[in-house]
Amino acid sequence: MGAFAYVAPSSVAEALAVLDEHASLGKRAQVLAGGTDVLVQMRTVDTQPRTLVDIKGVAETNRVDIGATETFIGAAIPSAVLNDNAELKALFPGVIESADLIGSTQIQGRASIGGNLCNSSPAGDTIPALIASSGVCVIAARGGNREVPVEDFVSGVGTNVLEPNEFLIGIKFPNPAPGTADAYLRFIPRTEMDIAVVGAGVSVTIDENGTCTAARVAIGAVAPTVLLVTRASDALVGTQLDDTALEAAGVACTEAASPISDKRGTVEYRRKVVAVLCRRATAIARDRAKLRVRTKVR
Amino acid sequence: MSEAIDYKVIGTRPIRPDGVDKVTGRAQFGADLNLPNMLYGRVLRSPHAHARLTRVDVSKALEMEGVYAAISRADFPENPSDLGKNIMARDKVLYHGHAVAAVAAKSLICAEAALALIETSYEVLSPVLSLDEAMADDATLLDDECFTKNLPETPDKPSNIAAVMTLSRGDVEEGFEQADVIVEGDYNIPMAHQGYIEPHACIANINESGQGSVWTCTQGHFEFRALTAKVLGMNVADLKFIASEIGGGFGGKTTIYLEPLAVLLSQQARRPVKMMMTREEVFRASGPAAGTHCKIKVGARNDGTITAAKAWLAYEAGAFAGAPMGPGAMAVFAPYDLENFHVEAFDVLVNKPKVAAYRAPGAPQSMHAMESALDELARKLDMDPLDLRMKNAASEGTQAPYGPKFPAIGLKECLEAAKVHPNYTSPVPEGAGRGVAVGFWFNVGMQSSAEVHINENGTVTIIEGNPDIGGSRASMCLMAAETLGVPYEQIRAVVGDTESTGFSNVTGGSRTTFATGMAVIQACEDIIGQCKSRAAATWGVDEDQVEWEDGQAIPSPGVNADVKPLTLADIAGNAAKTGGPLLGRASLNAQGAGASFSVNMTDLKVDRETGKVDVLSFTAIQDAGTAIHPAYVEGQMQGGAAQGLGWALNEEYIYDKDGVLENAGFLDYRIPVASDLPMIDTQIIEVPNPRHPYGVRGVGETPIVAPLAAAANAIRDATGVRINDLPLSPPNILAQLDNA
Amino acid sequence: MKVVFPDHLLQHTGGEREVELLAVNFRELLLALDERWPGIEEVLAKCAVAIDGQIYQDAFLEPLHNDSEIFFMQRIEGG
Amino acid sequence: MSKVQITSSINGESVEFLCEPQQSLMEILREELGRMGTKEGCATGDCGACSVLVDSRLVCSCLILAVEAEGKEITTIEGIAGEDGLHPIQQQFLEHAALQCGICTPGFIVATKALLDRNPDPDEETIRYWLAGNLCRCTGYDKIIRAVQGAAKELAHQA
Repeated sequence: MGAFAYVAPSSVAEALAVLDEHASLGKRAQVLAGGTDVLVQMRTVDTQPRTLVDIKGVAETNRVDIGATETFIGAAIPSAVLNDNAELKALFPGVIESADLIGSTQIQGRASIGGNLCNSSPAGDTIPALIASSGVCVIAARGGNREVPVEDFVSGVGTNVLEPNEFLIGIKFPNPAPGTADAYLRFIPRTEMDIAVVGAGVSVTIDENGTCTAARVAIGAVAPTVLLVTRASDALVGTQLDDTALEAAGVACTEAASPISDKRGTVEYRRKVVAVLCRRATAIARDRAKLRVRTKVR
Repeated sequence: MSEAIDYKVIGTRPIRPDGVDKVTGRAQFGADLNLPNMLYGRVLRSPHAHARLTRVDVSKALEMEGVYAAISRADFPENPSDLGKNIMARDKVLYHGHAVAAVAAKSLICAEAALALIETSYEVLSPVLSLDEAMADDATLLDDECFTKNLPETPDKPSNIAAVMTLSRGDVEEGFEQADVIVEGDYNIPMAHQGYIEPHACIANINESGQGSVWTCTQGHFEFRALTAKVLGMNVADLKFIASEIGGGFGGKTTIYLEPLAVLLSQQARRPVKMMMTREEVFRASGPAAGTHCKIKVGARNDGTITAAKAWLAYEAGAFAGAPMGPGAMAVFAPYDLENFHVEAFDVLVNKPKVAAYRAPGAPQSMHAMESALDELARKLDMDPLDLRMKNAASEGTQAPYGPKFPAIGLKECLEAAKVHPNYTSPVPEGAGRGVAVGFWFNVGMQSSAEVHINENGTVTIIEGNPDIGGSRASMCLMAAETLGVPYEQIRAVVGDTESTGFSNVTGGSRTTFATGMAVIQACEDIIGQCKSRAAATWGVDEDQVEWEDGQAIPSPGVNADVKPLTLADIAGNAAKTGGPLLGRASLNAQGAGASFSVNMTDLKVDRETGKVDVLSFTAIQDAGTAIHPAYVEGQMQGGAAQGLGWALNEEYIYDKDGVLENAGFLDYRIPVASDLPMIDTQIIEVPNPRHPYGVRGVGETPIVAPLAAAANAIRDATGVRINDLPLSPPNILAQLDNA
Repeated sequence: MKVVFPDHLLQHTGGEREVELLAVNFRELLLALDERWPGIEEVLAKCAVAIDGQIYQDAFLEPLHNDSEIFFMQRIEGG
Repeated sequence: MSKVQITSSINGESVEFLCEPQQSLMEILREELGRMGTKEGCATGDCGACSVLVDSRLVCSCLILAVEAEGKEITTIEGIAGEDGLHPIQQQFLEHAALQCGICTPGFIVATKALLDRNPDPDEETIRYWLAGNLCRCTGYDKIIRAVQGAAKELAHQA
């Protein structure tokens, strides 16, 4: 039986070399960021030895870079740090509130967007928000970085497109156009500490007349992977984002959902509540967007 | 309410004697002791809910480097009791997580690895997972030797119904005929766990001859010693049990799980063995509260007088007999003065962990059904729900449904207080609903011992045998201070081990402040008697010429002695000359614990689109008898309210079809978190218990009873829909609202 | 004095729910009952008893009066 | 298995220890270093009993590998009281009877310290949400929230 090992590379190249070496020898390596999922899994469902590759020492994974046209958020930054970044919060309130919803204060001291995404749970809180805001995964690979839209990153329950010798450096987003804002809501039975039973991330753009010109709606915990629901977007674009439009988007979400019944909720419950959250999140995004119609946030 | 007695220190709120150690991290709980040369023990648990255990062989694990002991059923005495079989599976495993073997190794990592080397084989049987399945005529049997107890004649074939119990008075059918209005309901509650934050943990250090000590987190180390000795066929005198600080129990730490394993492993390894359950093991393999199915029928006249009540109560015992159906049956109608009633209760085996006590065991489930039915009755009668209860309320002299006439009780006082409480008289917040319910628990006395040592400077050390879970050492010090007439700060209370003080039953049944308190008071009275005699000797007067007042000996009025009063410190300082150290003691079997009633009310708001419930307010009113330390009485009421609300709203054991618990962790076993609750208002009603020197009743259990129905009734009020089954989780609520 | 049995004990009393007896204390009462229904003492020893409204888990030495009311009941434990 | 040597600062004191790569900081604090004030309630980050500060940030020590503590400054419950005695938070927990069994208390006190260090005057809702990751099964939270409010007042008074 092998043993656990721990390495903490300090550069992208070093991290890739470690991963590559393990991949070529057929040895198991797992990337560690905040560890709030990895450590729990190591202790419960997957106790097998492996090398833990802690990427928190890689500078790029800890960088927040708010540029003229796009914003980059490092994969390993704890939610609590993101939440303290007022500029980021103003730009992508939905993304930051999704990060802020992961677990308790203690969990947020460690848990990262990158980890949440790479854990690839259908209920991952940040994923619908990242998709709604058109996030793109920046993946370190041997031949150089490659980019994958977040909606194409997760391939199934707990699986994603990362090769064994790759890792996620961060997510980049186009900065919101004038009249654009996002929002994220999730449903849990308590007020805190639960895994999403249903989640909905929405980003909308409205023009000076209040007409919706673009929309992205992503829903979580209602299918094996988080879904980008284009029919919900279609139901919103061209409308005033009034109750009828929101209702129609909700119905589209219910129709797109293919949930399971489990300890956290039933099929019927999830199908119903996903519509409610889509409506409510869209209303929040709309109200935020109205405040920004004439001003670009950056 | 009776007249207020002018106590000097009882009723004040001093800082508890164990407080500083607990806020600085010094207090030692079950897992907080490490001994030199110590090993770590781990348990191999059944992957099946119901199976014949055809083989278990630990020899390969024992060969592993770093492993010093390994045990299985072969290492235990023959003809085990149910408890013995629960500690270590014999011919069958009866729930997922049932212990089948254990190892002790040099590290946790090594012990964990050794478990993988234990060889087992099973012949899997179909699991029995619900009361309906278990009680069916053609049910798969957990135990072929289980013949229903308490029937007029022992049945000729075995079943999963371990016992039945009935209680009745009058003629219910005639009573229902007299009724103008009848309500009926059918209520289900799944198993729920006590959810103490500290997992079970212990260390055993046993020598070659089977003598040694066990450090453990327990609600009663004397009873743990007795149970452990019994399971292992050992002599209690060979085992010293030391109670660590205990991180919550709520009934769940009144029985043993790890201790016999640690003792055997330690004896085999000849080294100390520490065992700690993981949180997952706590959920899978310690005893939760029984799941229940209760049917209630109540009839009343138009004026609200209940003419008949009928209950059918089925309790899940888990793998072995012993669900609290008896107290559940005796409690269900206890608050009311009924002429005609009939109660039938069942103790039913299912392939789930053996249930353990949980705060007022049995009562929350049955009384949820009754208090829900009464809410419906009040609606049908168009009567205020508190008035309906007042109309039928038991009071002193009422014949309790379980037999005797009630002595002085405080139910009516609680109802009166509720009626004028702002949480009841204020308008119901927009969109919310208000629910009320009554709670009850018997409370018990039982055996306690206490010693009171007067130190050479007049300070006082109390040694008692009850682990302190919720501040009982502070209460003991208060009662001793009141009795001796010395300041609280001069007194320390210590929980002694099984070799340093006399036997005491568990800290449970709301008995500690009542019964152990009584022992402390008597021991203090013993000290006072001795002090009077020492003072008499010092002064050269007769003993009956000395009185004890405000912590000092004084000459009785009229006695002509020109002497200065002698304080406790004076007498202690001079003790060598007057007969040696001062030691008072008492041991007793306390009788006459007073029943405690409560009224709870809560305002809840329901999100009709998601089924989510917001708790806007909660008020707990309870007759506690005299509140010795009111802050800890309030704490019991608030904690019980939170647990009851958790059970009402989100807590439940969720099983898959194979009998595997799906939510064995605090992530999905959802106890209330701080942001789920409002401040919990409390009102202590003090109707003193005449059978206790200071009027103590017992407080800890009643508070969990009423919140279940109070919440259900509030949701009924908010939504117009009666939801009979708990928990009132969002999916359940939404489904019921849609069905309505 | 009046002695009352709960339903689950009726199998031991031949269905009799209530009897009148005389005894100066509980110990003597148990002996008297056992004389009437041999073997019942062992069963009753596992019960709690209410004497004139007060519940006793163990009443062995409690004094009784001619007008006492005695109810046998299941023992209560707690959490 | 090869153990790793780690150097951290625990409550201001430099501490060296050996650990397996998969061992949590909580396990090392308790089983190797004897810092038993940090409690284990779940080992999965759900109860907060093992809360510590790592470089001033509130985290669950069960969800950090001990190897990750290299070079970090760790504050545990044992480091909360000052040289002059109890910290006002500890004092307020005592005075408000904000503990019953006391197993969750160290975690609550460490978490409260982290809260009041960044927000000296939190409202009730802020306190409740900040402490949502600290489970208490005894108190119903009422007296804990009041103790935190009392501590905030006391600290403001001292400042």
